[in-house]
Amino acid sequence: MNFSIELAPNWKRGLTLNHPVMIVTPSWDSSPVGAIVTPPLTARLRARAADPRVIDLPGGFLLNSRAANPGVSQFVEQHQRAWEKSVTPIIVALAAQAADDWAKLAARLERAPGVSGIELHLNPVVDAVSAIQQTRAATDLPILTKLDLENARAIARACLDAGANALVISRAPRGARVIEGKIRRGRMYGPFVQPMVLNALNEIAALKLGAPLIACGGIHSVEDVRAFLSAGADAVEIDTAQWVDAASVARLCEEIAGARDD
Amino acid sequence: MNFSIELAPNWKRGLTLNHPVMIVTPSWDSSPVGAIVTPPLTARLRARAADPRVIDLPGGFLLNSRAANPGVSQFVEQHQRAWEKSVTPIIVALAAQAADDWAKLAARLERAPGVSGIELHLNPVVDAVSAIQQTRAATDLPILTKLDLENARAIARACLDAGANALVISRAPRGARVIEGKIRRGRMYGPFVQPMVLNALNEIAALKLGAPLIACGGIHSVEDVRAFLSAGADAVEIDTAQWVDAASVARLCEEIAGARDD
Amino acid sequence: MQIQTRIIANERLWANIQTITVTAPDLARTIRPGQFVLARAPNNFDPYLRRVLIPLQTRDDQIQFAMDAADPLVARAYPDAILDLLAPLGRAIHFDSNARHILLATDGARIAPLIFLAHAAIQSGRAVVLVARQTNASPIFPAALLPEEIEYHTTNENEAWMDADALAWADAIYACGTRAAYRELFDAISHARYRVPREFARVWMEAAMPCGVGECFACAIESARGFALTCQHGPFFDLVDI
Amino acid sequence: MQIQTRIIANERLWANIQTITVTAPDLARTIRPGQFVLARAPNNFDPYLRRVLIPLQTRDDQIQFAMDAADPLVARAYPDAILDLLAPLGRAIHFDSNARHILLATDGARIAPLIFLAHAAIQSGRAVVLVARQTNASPIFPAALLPEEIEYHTTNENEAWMDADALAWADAIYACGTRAAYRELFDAISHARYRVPREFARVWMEAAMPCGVGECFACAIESARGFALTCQHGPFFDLVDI
Ligand SMILES: Cc1cc2nc3c(=O)[nH]c(=O)nc-3n(C[C@H](O)[C@H](O)[C@H](O)COP(=O)(O)OP(=O)(O)OC[C@H]3O[C@@H](n4cnc5c(N)ncnc54)[C@H](O)[C@@H]3O)c2cc1C
Ligand SMILES: Cc1cc2nc3c(=O)[nH]c(=O)nc-3n(C[C@H](O)[C@H](O)[C@H](O)COP(=O)(O)OP(=O)(O)OC[C@H]3O[C@@H](n4cnc5c(N)ncnc54)[C@H](O)[C@@H]3O)c2cc1C
Ligand SMILES: Cc1cc2nc3c(=O)[nH]c(=O)nc-3n(C[C@H](O)[C@H](O)[C@H](O)COP(=O)(O)O)c2cc1C
Ligand SMILES: Cc1cc2nc3c(=O)[nH]c(=O)nc-3n(C[C@H](O)[C@H](O)[C@H](O)COP(=O)(O)O)c2cc1C
Ligand code: FES
Ligand code: FES
Repeated sequence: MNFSIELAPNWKRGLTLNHPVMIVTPSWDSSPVGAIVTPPLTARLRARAADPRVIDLPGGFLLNSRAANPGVSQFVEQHQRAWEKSVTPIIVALAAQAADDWAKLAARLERAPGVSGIELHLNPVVDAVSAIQQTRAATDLPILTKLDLENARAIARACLDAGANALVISRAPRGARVIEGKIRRGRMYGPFVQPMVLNALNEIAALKLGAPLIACGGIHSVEDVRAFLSAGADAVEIDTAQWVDAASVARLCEEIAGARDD
Repeated sequence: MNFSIELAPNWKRGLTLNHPVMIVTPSWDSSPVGAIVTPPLTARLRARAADPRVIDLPGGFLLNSRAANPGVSQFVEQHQRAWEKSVTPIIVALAAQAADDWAKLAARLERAPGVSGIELHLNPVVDAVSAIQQTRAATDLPILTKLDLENARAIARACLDAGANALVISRAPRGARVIEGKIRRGRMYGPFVQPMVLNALNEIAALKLGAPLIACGGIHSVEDVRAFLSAGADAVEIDTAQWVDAASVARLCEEIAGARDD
Repeated sequence: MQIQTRIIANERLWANIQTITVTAPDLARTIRPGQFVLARAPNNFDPYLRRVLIPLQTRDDQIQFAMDAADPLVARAYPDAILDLLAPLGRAIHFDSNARHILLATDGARIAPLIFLAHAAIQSGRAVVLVARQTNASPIFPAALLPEEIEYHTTNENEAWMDADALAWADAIYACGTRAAYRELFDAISHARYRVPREFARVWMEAAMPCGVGECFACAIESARGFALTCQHGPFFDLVDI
Repeated sequence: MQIQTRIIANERLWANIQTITVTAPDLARTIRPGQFVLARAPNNFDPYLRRVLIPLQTRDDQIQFAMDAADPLVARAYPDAILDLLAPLGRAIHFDSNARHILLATDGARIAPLIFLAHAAIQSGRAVVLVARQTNASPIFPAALLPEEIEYHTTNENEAWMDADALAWADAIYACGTRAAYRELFDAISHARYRVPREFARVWMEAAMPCGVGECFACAIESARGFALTCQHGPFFDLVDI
């Protein structure tokens, strides 16, 4: 039996996963993953944040959010060879530096070979509807929208109405610490995030919006994956867990892939 | 020098703290605390939640939120002797079981000797303005309102306009876990909560609403207290840290009290 | 009382019961059967909450505690490390001077709270019978790990937990098991002795106890006498109140 | 490569430098100066992120690493426990065969990355001079803890980090210090040798490295050659690129 998962049902271009575990990574991944999601790319190179960028917490960490990336074009050029050959769907994540970036970013991916979908990183200060409409006008690629915990439930339906094919719940929660007298803002990663995401995802599932839901945040184990699937998620995204225990994430993928193949 | 802190400035009944550390406890506390805040009491006895009530997390825990309390009248009767003699201000926290509970709860405290203030536990599904107006109509006691992270910034000004004297940022974030196939909802406690609270508090401080701000969530050390004061808090509330290290919370109070007395 | 103790040993006793031995002179003198301690490794928040440790025996300055072997604290409690204890917590058991025959009963693996009690009963010259019923989930506690003065009976899931003779013999009963087992015990006593007198049978109520000192109300139970806290009014409760 | 190693020892070396020794036969053979490992205690999320460990020396199957004594992992790395390593990470240093005079320089307490390098240089028959400048924050590393083949010079904050003679003597320089110290080094070399040749001086860039494998970009630095990652292109970078 093979439960394939469709993240863009009823859309002209499908986005079909062999199994529900999506891995966020800028590099290639040889384990049997359902899809690969890139780090969010911006139109132009994004310089690194001031130090300290990583602030330890018990059970996780705070990462100064102005994370660096080389810009969408350089990143695409560097990876398109691998992407063309990939049987695993590649989903490129995008973040805007200006309100009208979205169309440009989407257009750049429309001509990139091997890209199967787009993930938009929104936040409560971004006009989500406009971002999705711009992207939709520029590409037929399936669009996932990754939302913040604080307003995910409030804007979920509007995102779908604007043309998103699926919702990712959620971006990492925002936090801040005072370090040497200065406020350092960032987003928060680690297992403690997970119950907040599960609660929000389950509440959004109860809205029965009819679109696939992808859970993201603090997932570390097969039990975590199963908990999210039982709480209403169609798929999950895993990022941070790879940093602390890549071997166990690989095992997790194999176990989930195996269960699907039985 | 003695920096006393006024939590109800320009109001007919003041609420003056000797120092900015408020401790949440249902029992008496002999350390030099700025104020004692009770657990939130409801109009009628509130039965315990189903098991499991406490779910461990790395860096904290999820507590099934339907926490038990004996009801406001029994609690007040049990403690009023101690409260009458207390030089430390006693703030009674209240939560509603029905939309029109607030006036009754406030009226019960209006005639309780030794009560210096009220803390209302609101949440996004409660009509905050109505809750505060009901309370205000029933008592002249200073009113603190404890808000959820998700909507604190959005409703902060409306709470003050409705008659609140100060804001407590924030209630513990909501989360859920799947335990033996069932979704268990609750609120989350531990040091990981703190950066989320600090970020929200600092953003609310930037609104310059002119009312005292009390930080609450994940505070464990003197450094934490100082960080919140520097980020815009006038006072802080500490609860969970007492469970894991009561001795260090007592030391923290002494150190803050000492610094204020210098 | 919050005290810093040094860990002497961390060993598996049997099945999923781990033992942790610490040096704590004052506590070793004052802790009583029925009481427990809450422990945490200092400077570490994983696990965050304190864990319940149940005393098994004391020797000179040392106390040996039992805890769940699967608990993450076990991996942190290595010899020579510091363990931060909140202790003693809970209500101590005092034997009535007329109670010469002590019947202890366990259903499944939850035997730890009875062992310290057994030592105390034996030391005060009382006769002790322990009845252990094997469940699906757990084998029988090995007799070799018990003081030899105890008369040890075992039964299995298809049999009654305690027979009428044992119940008739006993001056006081202390039991560890599930709520269902306590109901069964209540019925058995009613049957054997016609009524269940107050202060005759006491049962250990299992509960998560995050604070241990009546602050968090997370251990609240509904007792026949109203709102009660396991950490303060228990963990042993009078069977008639449950 | 993610490997499970057993901890042999956990000792304070000096000041805030802690050493952790593990058994790791393959790694002990393959790890090279310039490289590092990321470590965590399995089954514990406090601390959550892996920590940077810097090799000091290898002996048979064992490797001794240095780490910050204040790091919470130190309390978790007790003898006999398992340490989960991601290793080897970072770019290895290979001495140019013409480079016979190796000048090592440290400003303050950051000396660990130079020690393994010193051992390798000495073993390959090179002459090694180490210059340590005392800062307000840190005293001078004790000579007794260094291989005796090293010629050891110390200076203080009011003096130049390296004098022109040392710079003229050196075929290659490896330095550990602050960015300000690296600027000073750049100026001193320019002054002493008129220009700073590529592949002459390499400096250790301190950075938080959460993933170690180029995935998180948290260790990104702006190098003269563009977007670079400390964990992949460093931690030793060519001074002319910084
Ligand atoms: C390797 C790598 C992997 C990465 N992976 C991811 C990833 O998987 N997912 C991801 O999201 N990012 C990731 N990033 C980070 C990414 O590059 C961007 O930093 C990220 O998308 C944030 O973009 P943003 O502008 O929406 O920033 P935000 O973090 O949303 O913040 C930008 C600004 O908006 C404001 N803001 C945002 N939300 C609010 C609010 N609720 N209230 C008030 N103000 C607000 C803040 O003031 C902030 O300064 C990654 C980066 C790299 C290099
Ligand atoms: C010793 C003790 C100490 C305590 N200390 C405190 C304390 O200091 N502070 C405290 O707040 N409580 C405390 N409690 C718990 C308290 O008794 C109540 O459980 C608490 O106030 C929650 O009340 P609530 O009805 O607002 O519940 P909530 O936890 O807010 O939830 C009630 C219901 O409202 C719904 N809801 C709430 N928010 C949302 C949302 N954003 N979206 C959708 N649905 C929502 C949920 O479905 C939930 O079922 C304590 C209890 C005890 C016994
Ligand atoms: C290195 C790294 C940097 C990230 N930076 C950001 C960021 O700046 N803003 C953001 O919203 N999410 C960021 N993320 C978010 C992740 O993709 C994902 O949403 C998040 O990590 C939650 O899932 P996880 O717990 O599996 O990592 C980052 C993740 C990683 C690993
Ligand atoms: C035992 C206990 C139960 C609590 N129950 C709830 C609750 O059900 N709902 C809630 O919003 N806050 C609850 N709180 C919240 C606290 O008063 C306080 O807002 C929170 O603990 C954050 O501060 P802290 O990190 O210092 O504990 C509870 C706190 C404790 C200690
Ligand atoms: S354990 Fe907290 S009240 Fe009993
Ligand atoms: S440490 Fe993650 S990219 Fe370098």
